[in-house]
Amino acid sequence: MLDTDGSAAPIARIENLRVSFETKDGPVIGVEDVSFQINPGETVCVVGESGSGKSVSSLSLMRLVEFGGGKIAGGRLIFDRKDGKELDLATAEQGLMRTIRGNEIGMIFQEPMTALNPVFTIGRQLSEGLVLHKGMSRKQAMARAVELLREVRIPEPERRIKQYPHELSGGMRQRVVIAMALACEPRLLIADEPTTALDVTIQAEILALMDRLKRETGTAVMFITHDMAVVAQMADRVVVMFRGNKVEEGPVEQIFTAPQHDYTKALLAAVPKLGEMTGKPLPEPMKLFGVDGQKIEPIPGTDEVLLSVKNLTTRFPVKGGVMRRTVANVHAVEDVSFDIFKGQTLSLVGESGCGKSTTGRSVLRLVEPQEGAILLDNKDIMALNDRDLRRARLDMQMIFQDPFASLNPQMQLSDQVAEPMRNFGTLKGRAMQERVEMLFDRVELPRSFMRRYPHELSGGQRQRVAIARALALNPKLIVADEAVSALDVSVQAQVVNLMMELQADLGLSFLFISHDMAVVERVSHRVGVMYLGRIVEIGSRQAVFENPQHPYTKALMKAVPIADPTRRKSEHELNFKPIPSPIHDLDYQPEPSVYEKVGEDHFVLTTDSGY
Amino acid sequence: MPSTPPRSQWHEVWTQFRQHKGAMMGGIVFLVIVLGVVLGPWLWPLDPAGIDFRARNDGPSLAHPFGTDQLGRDMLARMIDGGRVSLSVGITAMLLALVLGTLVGVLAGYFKRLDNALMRLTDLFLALPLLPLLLVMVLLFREPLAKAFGIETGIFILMVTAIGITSWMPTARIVRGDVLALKEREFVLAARSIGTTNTLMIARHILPNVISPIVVSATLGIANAIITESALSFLGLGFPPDFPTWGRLLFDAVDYMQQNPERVVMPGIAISLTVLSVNYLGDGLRDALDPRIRGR
Amino acid sequence: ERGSDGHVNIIYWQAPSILNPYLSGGTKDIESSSMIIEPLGRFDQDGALVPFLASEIPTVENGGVSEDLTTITWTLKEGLLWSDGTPLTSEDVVFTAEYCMHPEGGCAQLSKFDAVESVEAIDDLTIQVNFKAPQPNPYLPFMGGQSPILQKAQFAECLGAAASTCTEQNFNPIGTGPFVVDEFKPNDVISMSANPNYRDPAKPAFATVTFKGGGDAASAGRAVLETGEFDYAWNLQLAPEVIEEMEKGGKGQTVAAFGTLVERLEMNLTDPSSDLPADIRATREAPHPILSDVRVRKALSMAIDRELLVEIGYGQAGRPTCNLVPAPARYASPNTDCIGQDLEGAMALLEEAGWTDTDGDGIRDKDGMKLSLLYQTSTNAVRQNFQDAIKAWWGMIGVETELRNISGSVFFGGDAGSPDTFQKFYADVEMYANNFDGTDPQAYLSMYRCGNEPKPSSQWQGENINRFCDPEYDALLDELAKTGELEKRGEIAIRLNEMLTKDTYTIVPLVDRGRVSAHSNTLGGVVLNTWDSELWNVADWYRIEE
Amino acid sequence: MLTFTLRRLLIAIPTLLASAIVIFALLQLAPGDPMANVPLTVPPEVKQKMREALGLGEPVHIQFWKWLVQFFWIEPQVLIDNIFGTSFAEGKLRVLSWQTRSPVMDIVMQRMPQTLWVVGTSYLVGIIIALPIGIYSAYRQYSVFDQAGTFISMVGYSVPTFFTGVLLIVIFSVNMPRESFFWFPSIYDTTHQVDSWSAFGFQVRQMFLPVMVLALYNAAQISRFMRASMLDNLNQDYVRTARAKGLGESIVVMVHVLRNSLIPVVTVIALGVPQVFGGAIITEQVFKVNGLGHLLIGAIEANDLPMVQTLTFIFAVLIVLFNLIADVLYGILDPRIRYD
Ligand SMILES: Nc1ncnc2c1ncn2[C@@H]1O[C@H](COP(=O)(O)OP(=O)(O)OP(=O)(O)O)[C@@H](O)[C@H]1O
Ligand SMILES: Nc1ncnc2c1ncn2[C@@H]1O[C@H](COP(=O)(O)OP(=O)(O)OP(=O)(O)O)[C@@H](O)[C@H]1O
Ligand SMILES: [Mg+2]
Ligand SMILES: [Mg+2]
Repeated sequence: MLDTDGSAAPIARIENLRVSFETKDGPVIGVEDVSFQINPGETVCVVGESGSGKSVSSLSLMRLVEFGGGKIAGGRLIFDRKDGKELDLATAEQGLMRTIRGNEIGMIFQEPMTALNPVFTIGRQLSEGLVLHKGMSRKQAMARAVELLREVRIPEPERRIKQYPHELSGGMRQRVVIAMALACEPRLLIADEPTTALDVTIQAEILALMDRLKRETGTAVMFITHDMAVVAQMADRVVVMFRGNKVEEGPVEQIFTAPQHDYTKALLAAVPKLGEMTGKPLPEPMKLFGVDGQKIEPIPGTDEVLLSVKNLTTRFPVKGGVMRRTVANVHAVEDVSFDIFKGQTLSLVGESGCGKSTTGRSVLRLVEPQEGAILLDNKDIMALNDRDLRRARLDMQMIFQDPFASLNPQMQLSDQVAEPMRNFGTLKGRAMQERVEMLFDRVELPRSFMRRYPHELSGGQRQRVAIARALALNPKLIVADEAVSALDVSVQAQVVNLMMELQADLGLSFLFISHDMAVVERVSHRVGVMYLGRIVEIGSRQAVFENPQHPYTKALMKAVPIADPTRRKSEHELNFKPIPSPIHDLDYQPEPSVYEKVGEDHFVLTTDSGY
Repeated sequence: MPSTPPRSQWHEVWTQFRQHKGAMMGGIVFLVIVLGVVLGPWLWPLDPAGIDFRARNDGPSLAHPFGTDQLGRDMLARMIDGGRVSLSVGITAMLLALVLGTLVGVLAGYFKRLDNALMRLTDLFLALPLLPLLLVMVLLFREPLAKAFGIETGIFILMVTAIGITSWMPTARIVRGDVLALKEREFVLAARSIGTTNTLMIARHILPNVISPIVVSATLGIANAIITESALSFLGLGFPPDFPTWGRLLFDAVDYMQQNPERVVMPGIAISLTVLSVNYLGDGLRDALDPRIRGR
Repeated sequence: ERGSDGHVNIIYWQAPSILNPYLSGGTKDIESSSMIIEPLGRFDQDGALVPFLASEIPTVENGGVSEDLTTITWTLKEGLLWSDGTPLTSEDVVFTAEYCMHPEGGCAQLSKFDAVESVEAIDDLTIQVNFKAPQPNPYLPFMGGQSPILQKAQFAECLGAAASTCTEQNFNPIGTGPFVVDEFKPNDVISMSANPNYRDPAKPAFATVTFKGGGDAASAGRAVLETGEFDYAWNLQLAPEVIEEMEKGGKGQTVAAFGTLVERLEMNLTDPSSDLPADIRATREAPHPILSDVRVRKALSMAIDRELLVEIGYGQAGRPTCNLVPAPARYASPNTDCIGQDLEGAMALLEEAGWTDTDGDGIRDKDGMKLSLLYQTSTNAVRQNFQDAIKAWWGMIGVETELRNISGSVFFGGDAGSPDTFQKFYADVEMYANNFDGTDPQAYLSMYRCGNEPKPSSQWQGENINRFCDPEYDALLDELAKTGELEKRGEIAIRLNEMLTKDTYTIVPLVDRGRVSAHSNTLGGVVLNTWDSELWNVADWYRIEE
Repeated sequence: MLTFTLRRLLIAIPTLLASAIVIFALLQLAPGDPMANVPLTVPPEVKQKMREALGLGEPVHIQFWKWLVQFFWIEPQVLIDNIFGTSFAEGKLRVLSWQTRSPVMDIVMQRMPQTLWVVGTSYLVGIIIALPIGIYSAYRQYSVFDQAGTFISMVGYSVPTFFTGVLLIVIFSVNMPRESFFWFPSIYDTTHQVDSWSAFGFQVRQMFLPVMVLALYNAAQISRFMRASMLDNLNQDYVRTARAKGLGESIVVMVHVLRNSLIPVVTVIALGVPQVFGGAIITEQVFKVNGLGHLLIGAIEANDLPMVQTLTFIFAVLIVLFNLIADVLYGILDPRIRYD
């Protein structure tokens, strides 16, 4: 950390920022009144309720809200240019802004899928800024791009650089966006939820990278996150936002130890901590702050198998050359087997890009697996024709990792949530309407949002729409792919409780894919750990969490950050292991997965997983 | 914040549409044109076929605001009369082509199995020489249709079908191209995961997202249909020669461009105005369907 | 002096597709090739015969035509050379006959050789044509633009079925005319230059010619009269006021001349109703329910104001006529009965025929049948104006008219499968124009012979479009064929003409259509000729210096 | 994609064969007769003889077979002969036009230059002006520029070329003094050889009017599709990302948005290219360019079936080819589109 003596001018100062949006229900205030400053070499973490205006504030700082229909209705955004002159960004010309954006201020966007241009290779998108601001040649920029990808821990960057965004996993995309923001070594880095899609090991490495950057180049970081553990690890100062206002600001220790505002208190109280469930065999709902008389009972589930997956294998072709021929395969899921019991939750954790989402999608046959058997309630999903498959989806739903991409941009939210019911005719008319309203209430979205369109929401709000949609049908199985990662901890707690409540009441089963180990610990009956397309360890949560056997599981557990600013992990605790790639030549023949039983309901992969 | 209950999406689109200045202007102009040609005979009771040899090739005057033609017929009355045919043929044929084109395009783009067959069919239709095709259609169907529906309706059906089935192909290809890209979007996958049937998928998720090229096709299609109608009439495939239509009035007037410029200008303006107003209506619809564009 | 006047531009809005008139009957082809290849004699602007390659026109008087009208003997001018420098001999003439008369050649001018028994070369310059029977009009072969002389040396390989594969010959015929082909782009343009071996060393005045084809009459007229890009434009079929406006351009002027082309209404004497079975429909077995009555036909004719029609449609290029054969004077009937419009008379006639308006809807009816007619013609601006005007007049006498226009290529196409050909005549009234080649109307009048009507058994081929049938008429035709005396021939022809028009109103002539062409002010020597190719005297054309 | 292309090329063969049959059947069915242009003075018997000389007497399937052989077997040989000076095709019967009795392919080749000069140029000009107009109109939706562009292109599209062509002639050929720089010929000289700069200058002048007319028409259509498609993409999130990189608006729009908007435009353009070879019937007629469009319409009017069949078939080949190119381009433009 650079020595920030008081005299150093802040690099950016937000004063009484106010941003409004025009919607058809009249103007909506995105940010009401926010002021704070960011000093050189400092990390300011912005936390707060989902939808409180964090992203909008950061977009305002880039003067990008205008392109999304917003308007900076008031306030000043003072930016300190390198030459020491101050500039009010709120009134700067777009031409001038162009020389600042990407160059002096870098931004990591919240939703990486939609933030990337689908028709350009990631290499192309990465090198663009370099060519522009750093005056590099195409070739140099490409070389630098490979380097950047390596820095953000993407395996086989030379190959990935030629891939298109849709061919990457959620976490990889996010890392591409990070690399893009870091490319020109900006003086101010705005990171909007940069690690939600990353597993804890990679998250730790990314955080370390940002930390190093800060130290070495004096980059100031505005870090928006919901993960209080990350805040504890990263922040110098914390700004807490609530409903479009800043409610509290202070050094990180102060916020954690002596929160002032009620909301901050609630927030901290809701933070799930790893190890809270130690000793408890069954998951139970979280204690909610400020709610009295909450019943907290463990959820036993049943031991009837609902979903049984055997030897699932899914591969994607890698195209190359002008004629775009298949040159290799991505072995996204390789010989994976697991069972999910009725009324229980199986969590999948693992490194980013190891095939979790693909597993989830394969189970619903949203991607066609190469091999394997999938039995849902003894129905052979693999054997179904299109019509029966559709019927079968009445029983299984998915919450997509990237909620924005999974919502139709032209449909009102209420319609999107009602759509599953319309599809299957489960409810009609008034009843359907009521259920939609109920779902909105349950995921903590105001009913006034029902008429909005996806782009008018914050990241967390969109995610809740996606959750509501998945719940609409009362399915038997929900594949929840990073379903709660974009939510602030208090809403997260409510949504997690909602899911568990439904599980208890209706016997829902979840395939819960998450990077947040604390949440996983809280919700799961059983846990599978994936690495490079295979499940390396699977068993009851208690067994896996309290007695991890596989080296990767151990490393994972060790990397989990702790929500306590006094217990920061230092960089040397991390072991940067080179990450093997799942891309293999066409003639590659993988070995089958063989497991060793190490305890009752606890299996460890003995086949070489690459770790 | 007031929580107005959500209304149907189409209601929503309609509200949005009504706020669109261009669309409203276009709508008004279009309505005026339609009303003009429908109510015109009452407002301007001159007989469009009334020949007056003393008043041949007159310029605009009070008695004949748009002048007269080479037989001394009142051009305004002929414009009104012709507008009915041009508009109804133009709009119906355009709709037919649009529906056909969109249907083929969406089916081909969405269902991989149908793609090849439908696109080869499109290629075939594109390759067919228009004139012989029309001649054959007329040969085979004019008399039966005239018998079944009466001469005018019969010919109307024939013309509309002829224009429709010979102009859907570009729309089909364009729509297909867009659908190919669209169906790989994640929200389509998401919609499939919530059990959206193919039909609903097309209706709810695909069609609203390919509306822009369809709208453009519609505007271009209407102009195309109006002109094609007159071309067909010259070949003797269309309406009887004493049926004025805008395209035909325009064609007839080209030779008189130097002495009676108003005779080319008027039908030209009528066609252009119609197309422009439909274009703005289309723009409005497009914008209304795009939730990101608002307030303009 | 030859070639001294540089370049001349000619535009025809129909483009020539071949330069061999024997393989195409099209006017554009005949006229364009007339600059290159020549017949023995031509018709001049008055329809008189003038020798071209022949030294004189053979007649009975000068002994060239035998007394019994079975032979005609032509003598070539001396010293004539083909454009390639070889001499023209009687062998070439004999060969030309052989070429056209070959049964597999598909010669378009075959009818000119119908009566020919044989053609012999008497010596190098003398040719004798023997007819099968006495031939009152022996000037069919080798006369006029349709029947020029081909070079034997060039076309020897092109007899019969091979005719159509001789592309080079058909596109670049070697001729005796004032110009030779430099380049022929079919259906587009011909580039020509002066024939170095042309018989008159002072002619042609132009060194080169561009003969452009394509477009439409309006743009051709514009190019000559308004922009001055071209020197000569053929056949401006445009409304008179449009031509007038173009002439204001001041770059050129129009010329008009009359021939035998008559725009007429043909009355269908048979029933074209689609309710009839296909083999009966529009045949003599089903008489027309309305038009069989001559009074109706006459009334329809009386309702028409022909002078107005001329004014609307043709201006200086038309004149009202009541005759099918309007010229030459010898054959033209003096009848002008039909010229004045007589609506009252027409109505009276209809009343008399029993057609009254019983239900007061303005349309006459009889026995529950409305006096309603379908009136068809080909697509053409003037014809549509005529349709509209005539429909209005007929409306005034209580006749309802439905109009139909059909693209010319279908209407005149003669496809037995199409319901829209003029031969099939699936309408009550139809309008088109027709004329005859040369100056003798015998073949023309013979078209209306009983049995010559289009019918299913003849694949709808036939020239008696109205399905007219009168034994008296046929007998008179036979007499005409036997009569050689011109005076007498004239009388018979006039009689025949009147039987079709004035007596029966089977054919209702409307307008005697002249030809209007335009030439630029700087082009001299143009003599418009409707009896032969318009370009018949192109050798005499010259540039007027301004 | 290679396999896709190969497969498509293979499928193209039966497709084209089917097209050939359908076209042939259509032409047979269509009313009309090659004797339509022969004057009425020629008697029916003679016409019948002429028909027979054209080979019309033969049964339909034999006619078709002959055409197939001539087109696919003999014409390629002629081509080879022309290129290598061999004589494979000597004495073999080529596809002959009924109007001109000359080989159809020769005439087609003769018409190619003026068609490509005029129609091709106009298409290029159309695209070149349409794309910027479409892009800018979308970028500044409802600006004055957009409104003007909309107006001009809608009027340009809805007013038929038979009118605009004559209008331009009246303005630039009739009313403009002949000496003026702005005087342009109203009649295209197909015999003109471009062999010097001044000849090139003349060529440009004589192309000017028809090219203008056609370009306006083409541009109108393409620019509308361009605009619509751009509008769909301008508000996407990745555009925001591109801006966040500090890219200039021109790059943001011209690279990021444009690439995503190209699919409909590529489709429209690919659809139009065969029509370039098909010529522009009305404009060619108005300016007497006498290109392929004129050839086709003339052949149809004269019922010159071998000519119509051959021309139409060539168009069919081009259509299949360019649609294939468009399909391949889709895959390149948008990597998400899969073809296997
Ligand atoms: N284009 C828009 N139109 C209307 N309202 C908008 C728009 N964009 C954002 N908002 C509203 O502005 C508020 C702030 O949104 P913002 O995206 O800043 O939230 P956030 O703090 O980033 O939340 P999250 O943590 O869920 O991402 C939200 O209530 C959102 O609904
Ligand atoms: N459509 C596709 N085409 C090609 N490769 C793909 C495609 N989808 C996924 N992959 C590859 O499959 C692998 C697994 O991806 P997946 O999305 O399942 O990872 P994940 O475990 O969900 O990771 P994350 O936690 O980062 O979301 C990755 O290497 C990815 O690049
Ligand atoms: Mg946000
Ligand atoms: Mg994932």
